[in-house]
Amino acid sequence: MGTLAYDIAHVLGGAMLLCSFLLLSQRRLGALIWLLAAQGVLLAMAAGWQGYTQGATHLYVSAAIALLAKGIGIPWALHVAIRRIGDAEADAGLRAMPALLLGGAMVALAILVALPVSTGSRVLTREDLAIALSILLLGLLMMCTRRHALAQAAGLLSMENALMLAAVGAAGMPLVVEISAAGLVLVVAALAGLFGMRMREHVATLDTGVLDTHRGDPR
Amino acid sequence: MIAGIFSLLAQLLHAGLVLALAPVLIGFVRFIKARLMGRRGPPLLQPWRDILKLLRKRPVLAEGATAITQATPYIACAATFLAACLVPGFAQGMVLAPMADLLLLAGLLALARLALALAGMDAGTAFGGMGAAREMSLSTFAEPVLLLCILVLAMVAGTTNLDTMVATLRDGGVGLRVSLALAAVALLAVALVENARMPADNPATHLELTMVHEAMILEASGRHLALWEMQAALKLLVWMALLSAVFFPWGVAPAAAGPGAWALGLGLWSGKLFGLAFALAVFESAIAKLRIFRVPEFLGVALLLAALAVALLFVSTGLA
Amino acid sequence: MWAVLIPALGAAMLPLLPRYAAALNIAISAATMAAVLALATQPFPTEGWLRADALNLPLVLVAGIVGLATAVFSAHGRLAHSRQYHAAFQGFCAANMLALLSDNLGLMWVAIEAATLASVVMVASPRTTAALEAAWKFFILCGVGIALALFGTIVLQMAVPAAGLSFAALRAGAASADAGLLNLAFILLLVGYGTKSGLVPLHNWLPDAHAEGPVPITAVLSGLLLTTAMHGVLRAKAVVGANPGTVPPGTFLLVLGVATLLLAAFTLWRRRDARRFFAWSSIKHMGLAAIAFGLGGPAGNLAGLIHLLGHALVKSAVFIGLGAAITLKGSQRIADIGGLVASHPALGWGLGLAVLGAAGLPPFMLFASEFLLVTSAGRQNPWLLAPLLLGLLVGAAALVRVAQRLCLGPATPDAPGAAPPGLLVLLPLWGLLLVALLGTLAMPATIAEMLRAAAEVPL
Amino acid sequence: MLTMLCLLLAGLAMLTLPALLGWVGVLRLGCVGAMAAMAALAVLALLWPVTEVLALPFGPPWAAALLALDPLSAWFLLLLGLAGCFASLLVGPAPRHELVAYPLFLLGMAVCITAADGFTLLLGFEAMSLASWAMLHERRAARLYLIFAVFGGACLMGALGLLSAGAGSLGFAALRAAPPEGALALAVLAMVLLGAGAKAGLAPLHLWLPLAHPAAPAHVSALMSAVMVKVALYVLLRLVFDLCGGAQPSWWGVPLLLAGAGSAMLGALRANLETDTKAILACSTIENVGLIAVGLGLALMFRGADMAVPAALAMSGALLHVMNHGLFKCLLFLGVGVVLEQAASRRVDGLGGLLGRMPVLGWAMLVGALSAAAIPPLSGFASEWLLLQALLGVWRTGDALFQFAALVALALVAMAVALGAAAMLRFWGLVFLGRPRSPRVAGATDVQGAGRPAVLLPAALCLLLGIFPGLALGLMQPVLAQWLGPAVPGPGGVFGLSAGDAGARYLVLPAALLLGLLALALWRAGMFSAGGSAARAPAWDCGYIAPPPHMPFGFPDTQPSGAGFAQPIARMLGAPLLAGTDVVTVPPPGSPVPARRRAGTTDPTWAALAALRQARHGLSGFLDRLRTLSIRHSLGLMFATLVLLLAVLAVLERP
Repeated sequence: MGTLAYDIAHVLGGAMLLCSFLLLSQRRLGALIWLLAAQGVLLAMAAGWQGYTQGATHLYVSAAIALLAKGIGIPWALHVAIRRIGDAEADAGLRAMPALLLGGAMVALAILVALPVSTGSRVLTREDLAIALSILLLGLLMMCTRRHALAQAAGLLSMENALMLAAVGAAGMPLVVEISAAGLVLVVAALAGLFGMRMREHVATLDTGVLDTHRGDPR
Repeated sequence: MIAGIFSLLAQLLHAGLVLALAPVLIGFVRFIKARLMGRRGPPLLQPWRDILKLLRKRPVLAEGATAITQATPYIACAATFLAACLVPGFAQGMVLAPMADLLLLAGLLALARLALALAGMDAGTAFGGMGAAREMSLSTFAEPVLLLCILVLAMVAGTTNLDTMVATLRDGGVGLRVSLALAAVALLAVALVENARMPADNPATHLELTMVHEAMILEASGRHLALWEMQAALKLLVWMALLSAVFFPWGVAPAAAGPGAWALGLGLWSGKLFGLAFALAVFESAIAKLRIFRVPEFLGVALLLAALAVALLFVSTGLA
Repeated sequence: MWAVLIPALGAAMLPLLPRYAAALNIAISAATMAAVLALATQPFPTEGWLRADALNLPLVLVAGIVGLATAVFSAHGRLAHSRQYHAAFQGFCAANMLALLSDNLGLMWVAIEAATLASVVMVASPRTTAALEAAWKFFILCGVGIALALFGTIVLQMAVPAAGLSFAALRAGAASADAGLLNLAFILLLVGYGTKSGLVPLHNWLPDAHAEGPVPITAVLSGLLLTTAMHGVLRAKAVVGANPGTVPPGTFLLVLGVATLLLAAFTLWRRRDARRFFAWSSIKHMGLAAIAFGLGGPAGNLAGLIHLLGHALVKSAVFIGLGAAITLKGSQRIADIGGLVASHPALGWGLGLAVLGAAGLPPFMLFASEFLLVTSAGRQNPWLLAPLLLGLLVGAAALVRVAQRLCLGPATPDAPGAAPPGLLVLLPLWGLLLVALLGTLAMPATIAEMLRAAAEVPL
Repeated sequence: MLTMLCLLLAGLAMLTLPALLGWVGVLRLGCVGAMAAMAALAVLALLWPVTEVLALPFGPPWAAALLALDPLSAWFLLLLGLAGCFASLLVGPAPRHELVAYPLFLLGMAVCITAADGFTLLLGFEAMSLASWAMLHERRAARLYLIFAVFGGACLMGALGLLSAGAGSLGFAALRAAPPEGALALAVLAMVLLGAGAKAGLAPLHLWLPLAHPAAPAHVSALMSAVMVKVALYVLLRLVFDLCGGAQPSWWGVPLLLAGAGSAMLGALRANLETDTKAILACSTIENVGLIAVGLGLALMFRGADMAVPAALAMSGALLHVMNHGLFKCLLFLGVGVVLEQAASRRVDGLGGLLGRMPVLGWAMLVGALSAAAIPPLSGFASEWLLLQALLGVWRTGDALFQFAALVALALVAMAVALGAAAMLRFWGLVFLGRPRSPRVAGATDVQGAGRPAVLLPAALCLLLGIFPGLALGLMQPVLAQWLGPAVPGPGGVFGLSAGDAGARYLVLPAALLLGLLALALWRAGMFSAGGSAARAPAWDCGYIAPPPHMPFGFPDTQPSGAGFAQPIARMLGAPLLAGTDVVTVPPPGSPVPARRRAGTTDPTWAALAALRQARHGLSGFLDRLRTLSIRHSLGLMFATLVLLLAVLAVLERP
């Protein structure tokens, strides 16, 4: 049972990691949102599996939340937003190759930090930690490299997924974390949309780089 | 007891001699200078005659002159006279000996100098102010040399008390004549500047732009002028007595030794004084006056010599 | 815990009563203050996930005071009638109180998150592009930071599964926990909460967020939010430091603190915008606090705590006075504000004293804390003195310069129809200064006792 | 006695209320009373030394504030009491904040002097700076002043921290118990020299002083010059002489000695070149601080060399000069204030001939100026005699380093003393002698009311201390005993001073008596000699024509001006040392245009300050680029930080 649980959890986590690699290299917004949805669903499955293995019922709840919010709700909202704004143009971030290379480096670092870290604690936790950390770093990397507001929001979202993954992996984690994370995610999406609208009014694009010209106290 | 009386008598005699001798010394210098220039020259007592004549005249004060003009001659004269009383002459160990501190001596001369400068500034005339400014600036350069010479003497004699110093030097047992000689030269330079002699100032001239001392007493007249003349004479005497007492201390009689010894000391002392006066006269007629702004260089050389003397003493004390 | 509930209810209630919003706001803050005082009298009560201890009680007290002062100031000027502003303000206060008082690190995280969102809304409210840019940057950077902090919290939970994120339990269990996990947790929490407390190089959101949006917000942002975030870092340090096997967390804080201090001290000299100038001085003070906590030891921690309290009081006094001056002159450029002493002596001297207090001059609390900091630095780590004194001197010189620009000299013209500073300004301004003065010389024995006890925590 | 002290301090604090309400009379009366009481208290504490330490009921959050009144504190408290008493007499109507700041200024100094732990010391120190800053009138001067004060405070904080490395607490008793050693002690010395030196105006940290002192009202600049810089020296004494313990090496004195000699020289030279009376006095303050520092350095040297007697000589010279300078500088500044209020000018070129109009003030200030010029038998000469005797004794240490340092210092100090005399003569002479340079001066009337005691009492004290220096030295004995052990003999005596070794004595009392008698005798003689009383006539002035009637006081240009009087020294010393410029434009023959002379000097230390400012500007500009990063780049910065920290962690955790 232990090995099986380990393998399945590992496979799910790995799939999520793959998703965020794709997110990193994906340039079109629509595909980006699909990938987010996929990652959300994977997260839900991972949460459910953890609930099953740990026998913790409240993890099922969080799995449900993840499925509804991240797998369905938010992608849909983003779709709507994009349709309203109507520019799904390719987003000039890093090119695919260097982005993937950097991502690889991040994963290496995460493993480097995580593996020696948790010797002594349960193997499952350790794997989850490594994967979650690398997903987190990839999401952050994505936020740094993308200029499009929605792309940045997507990066933030995948970071949240990483958090949830780690949270469900951590035994005995009180429910408070999932709720807060979900709340955070909702607010994130809402605000991102809000900013999107707002920016349509002021600056005629979602390119956040334009904002930098609007800072007070110039040199 | 008897020693106390002797020292008191010696002090009184010394004071009287100083008072009487100072103008004569001035007269002597003028006489020699005249002779060297081929003139017959005034009699030795001419300065005394001038002073007495001036004393009988009433002073005329400039409008706006304050009590400063009236008070300073007395203060300056008193300070210089006190200084003259402190310097051992024909005898050492007189009543005021414990008071004869070299720094106090310098202080008294500074008091006289300041009084003179104040008198010069009182009327608010251009030349008085100029003279005062120049006098003070020159003293600025003379002071370090003087202090370094005092350091030399203090290191040789172990004290700054002039009287003890003279006794120590006279009784010998002091090596290192080299640094003493250097200090002597430096002190001579200071003496020339302090007394407004060549090459710093020309005591004979009244050509405004070249004078320092005379400029300050331009407005003085009557008995005030007499006192200023007397003060100048006393100052010259003080310096000569100082030089002779420190660098030629031979034959300075202990005050307690009694009149016999005094007579000998008296002879030697007057010999030293007039010898120095003669040397001064020769020197002054031999050289020309410096530009006022060249005087610092003159004193700078003196400072160098004094510093050299001190350094030599350091080395020797370090070796010893 | 009424201290949290009252402002929360107020936040919910204010939108319903737009007419008396300002007065109600003040009343709510006063009630909160009363609740806080009542809290301070009982010996460390614990209720569920909330717990008052020696570390957070002084901070809560100061938060109450600053909140009250700012609420009074908010009734001055244009803002007085915008209800969503007052609602957001009370919401912010509630979240802040919750963050300070919560014993459960997860709850604390939620509260800080809420406080951030409330302040983002308030910063964005003017809807100019500059405000928008500031708010967006604020939101993105702090959002990421918050995410990292949550990850750190989760890692803590992994390290001490039994604790259920209760601070006390975590401290108890940390000694036997796995050092590697604790290290990782501390790094994440440091970067996360450090972003919110404006440590270099995580500081870039701070000056613009402080400089846009309504003026009173700046007072609470700089006075309360930064303090609360630093309090979060402290909690993390306390937990991680309890395990001897970890990499000493102080070193990381020390490095970041020195970088913060120097960068801020030098950047101060290039500011022309008054609010950004003082935002940078807040960054500088956070750096000083970080250095103090990084030094650790009873003296260092005490210095850091006093510095946090003093900074909250003095800096909110500065921003209140500055806000009044800005509304008076109609501009927030330093060049446009001048000669306050000549035109409005009470305001001018109050602001001048506050600025000099921020420069670390007596008789205000920052002088005491900087004295203790420098002396303990000299005692524990003499080499630290060089950057410390350099930063202090350069920063203080800049503050002195600006204090003279603002207060002395000929008065610049007032904006037409500007509200002259009345009691609504002078009362909070001088009141805060008075508290800061008392805190230096005559701090109540109980509070001083608490501070010392909190500083004794082996970090 | 300490409770008395606390009451006085509380009283001073209370005095801010009448100040706030603008009751000038109450404020003046209260300050004078409190300061007089403080002086009396200090005398008592010197006669019956107090050893216990009083813990105040309040203080910083970590400990109670401690007060003590040991002889050293009492000596400086005496100076504060006297000078404060005289200065407070001239408190007049002023802006509200200046009235409030004044008692706080006094309070700060008193607290700093009587503090017994590091925090209280520095609290008083900084409060003193801040309160005096509030009373400055010129913004640039005020800024420079406060920045230098902050610098000094920061350095002193560091010094206290290093000092307390051994001892846990900052109480002086604990610090005394664990003196620092080796490099640590050296760092403490450097820090204290920087900190206290910046406040005391020791070169090269003196730039603020000639700007700040003239910028304050007269009674404040009197206190700043007479007491505040001394408080900085007190801090130096307390930290280096007292708390660093007696085991420090002998060469510690050398930097102090050289810095002191240098600033004495520089200050005296600048005092000869300034034309603003207050600036002249401020520069002479730099000179005197330098002289005191020379004395302190010598004291350190001698103690290090285990030569107690010369150490006592130097120390008592320094402390006596502290008192003397405090008194005569207070007198001079107050007098200048009265002159300013009467004649409406501070520039020497706008005054002149005031002795005839304000005789009382004039003679009182002459006493002050002469004792500042170190003229026997006034007070300045006594202390400088002690200092010079100590300098002349350095060769006995037998160490070449000290000997040559002392040689240099002696030359510099001698020049400084002569320059100081010249400066004082120029100051007093140009202001009080000659003819008025403006009608307003001609209409000036003498000092009245509270001003009279304010200038007459310090003048009387200058005379008293000049003729009976033994009094002051007797009071000072406990200080020496506290520092060098009770056995050491002080140089004071009934008739004057004695420099310990063979018979070098300054018998001031007999000298003064003889001087007076001789002058009196000469005067009588002059009276008896025929000729009678003096007549008046226009000044001859080498034949200048009498001025026209519409110029009752003649052409101002025919009088020496400030710059003109300074010209010889400016050309002899200013040109080489202060980068002096001196351009004389002579019109062609026959043209009626007068010849013009433009002269100026710049203190070389300004260049250093400018270089520092330049470096700061460049660095801040460079660092400011970071601010313009876009959101993404800021995120990148954050990301990089996280990655870096994680990498560091990974490296650190390698087993």
